[in-house]
Amino acid sequence: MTTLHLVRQSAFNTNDFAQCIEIINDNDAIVLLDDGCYNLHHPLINNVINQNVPINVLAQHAVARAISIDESLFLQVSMNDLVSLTCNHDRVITWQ
Amino acid sequence: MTTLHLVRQSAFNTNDFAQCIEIINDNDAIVLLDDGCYNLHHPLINNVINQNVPINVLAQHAVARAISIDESLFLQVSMNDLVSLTCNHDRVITWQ
Amino acid sequence: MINIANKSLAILNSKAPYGTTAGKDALDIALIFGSFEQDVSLFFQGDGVWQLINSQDGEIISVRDYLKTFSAFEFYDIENIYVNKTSLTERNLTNNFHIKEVQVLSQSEFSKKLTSHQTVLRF
Amino acid sequence: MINIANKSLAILNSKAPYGTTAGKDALDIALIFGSFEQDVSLFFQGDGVWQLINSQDGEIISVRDYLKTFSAFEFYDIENIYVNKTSLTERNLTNNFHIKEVQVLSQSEFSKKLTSHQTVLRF
Amino acid sequence: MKKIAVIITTPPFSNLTVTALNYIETALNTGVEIIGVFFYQDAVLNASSHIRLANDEYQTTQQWLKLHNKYQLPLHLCVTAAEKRGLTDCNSVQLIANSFTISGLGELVELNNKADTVVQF
Amino acid sequence: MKKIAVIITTPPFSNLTVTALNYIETALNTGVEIIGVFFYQDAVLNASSHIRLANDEYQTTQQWLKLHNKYQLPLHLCVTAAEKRGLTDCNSVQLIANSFTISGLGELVELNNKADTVVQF
Repeated sequence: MTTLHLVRQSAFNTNDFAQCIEIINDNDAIVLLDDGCYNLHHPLINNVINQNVPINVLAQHAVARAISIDESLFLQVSMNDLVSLTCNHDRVITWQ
Repeated sequence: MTTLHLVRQSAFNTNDFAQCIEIINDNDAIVLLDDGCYNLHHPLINNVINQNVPINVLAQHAVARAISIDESLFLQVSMNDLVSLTCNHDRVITWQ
Repeated sequence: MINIANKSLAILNSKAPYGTTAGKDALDIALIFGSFEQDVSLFFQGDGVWQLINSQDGEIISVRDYLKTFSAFEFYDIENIYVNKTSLTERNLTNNFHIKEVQVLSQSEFSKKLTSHQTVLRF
Repeated sequence: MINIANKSLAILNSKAPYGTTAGKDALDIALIFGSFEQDVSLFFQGDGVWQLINSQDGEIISVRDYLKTFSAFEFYDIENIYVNKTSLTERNLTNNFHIKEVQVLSQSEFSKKLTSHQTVLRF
Repeated sequence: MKKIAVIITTPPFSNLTVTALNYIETALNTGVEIIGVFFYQDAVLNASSHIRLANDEYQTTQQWLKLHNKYQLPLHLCVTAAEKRGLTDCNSVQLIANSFTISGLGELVELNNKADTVVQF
Repeated sequence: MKKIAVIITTPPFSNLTVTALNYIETALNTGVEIIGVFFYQDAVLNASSHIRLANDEYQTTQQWLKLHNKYQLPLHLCVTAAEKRGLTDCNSVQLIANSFTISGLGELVELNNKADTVVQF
């Protein structure tokens, strides 16, 4: 019973990402999209990395914002992948 | 040339109050109103207290939210007082 | 896939009561699901916990005080109301709520309970 | 009181460029004030600093990329563009901007410059 | 007495708008001159003549009308922001309340220059 | 194939809505069944037939119409949220685009029960 977390807000601006981290479980996965891409620059991303949760980043949304993705730590995904991810998890929680 | 800062957001939710604190000068004044009243419970309020900036709280807005005001640290103000404050300062910056 | 006749819904409240309409909009969903005899639970995290705090009075600031409707949860068979203990502690708040049935959960219990529901909506 | 014919305006940008329309709404005000030959300065703080970062491309996500209009500031006599150094540092950003005239200010300089304007609007 | 201009950016169903209304009414009652209110961003919905709120909710649009009638308070609507939100007057369809003046951002330039202080809500 | 229901809460001029539209179109293109889209809160403005955006901006409302026509995608509008924002059909005035169905929150109960997964945007 795993959860997919869609993070759409910058942690520099709102508390949504911090609240997501409170809820996230070991077998969950996370997607950074929209302004959630800015979290690649935020210290809180290290909490998620340390928890060994897969961190997906919607590539187009990061590229539009001139945010580079370290492929050793993060998975670049397309909108097709996002559709698959939402289908392959038991539930989706959107943090916006 | 003093500035009145109107703080309308909770620092638990958004970064607005933190940004206000970056800008505030010694001769300024601050008003907590709307969800800004929640900042009376936030650690950042101590930064403002330490700066010796007058902290006004719109009494009705705090009472509606069941937030008590320590009168040794904060000034309870009415809407009449808020009107006077906006007239008595050189400019108003709204943090919302 | 088999359609489940009554999928459990968790509503996660993250906003303070009066500054936005999020709390009221979430409540409207909860009451409709309740009146259709659906399995619905309410969760309060972050500034959402302010919605449960006692002695508030929205009428002072001309809000129709939807928090008063919380007392009707029993009538709608909404019995599962959970609050995140960490969010209370961060705000220096005690367990002084305006309704009775609130369960204060540790972060891990809160997370576990939330993700035991089939659908989660967050407001 | 005497009315001042040209009151200086500071626009304080606090939001990232694409997630909300705040940046575009602020820009529209700046350009109108510029076209009326008013004294207008732009300030970038918090996530607002992302509006200045080089190599963005809103068209990838179907946004009409209003950031490109920043290159017209000279034409509108908008010459004072200030960014908060602390906000850049917090985001691990360098001074790599898509327009030339940006002045990076320390927190105290930024505050002093902002409050030297008669009107401050924040978006 | 000081001359104040007000910019509103919040919609009619937001309690933040109620705060702004209370501020304006209090100012006018105490003799402060509010030279105009400029409605921008989501605030343009305050000018909609088709808003339907429950009877027991705060009737924001009636309150703007009241202040307009009692104090001749100028209410300026940003037309671009309004059109973005489906608020337009065209042909037989009238969506904008009579108490509001359809304006552009140029009006904001004028308000800024005429006012001693601009307050954003 | 999975059945997905989508809830939208953001207005037509928000880029967050563009993301939701791209998600839905991609899902439909790849054979995922979107059983319906429910428009709540500020998202009800997506149903306005009077929105005027600049030509070079993303034409959100046309995109909804396209998906509705091409895939018979059901678009459900929460009537209470719509009325709060001045979006009503009454007498001669038609403000709601034909592609949208006027619904209540009861529709959300049905979507939740019919879908395998509900995605909120």
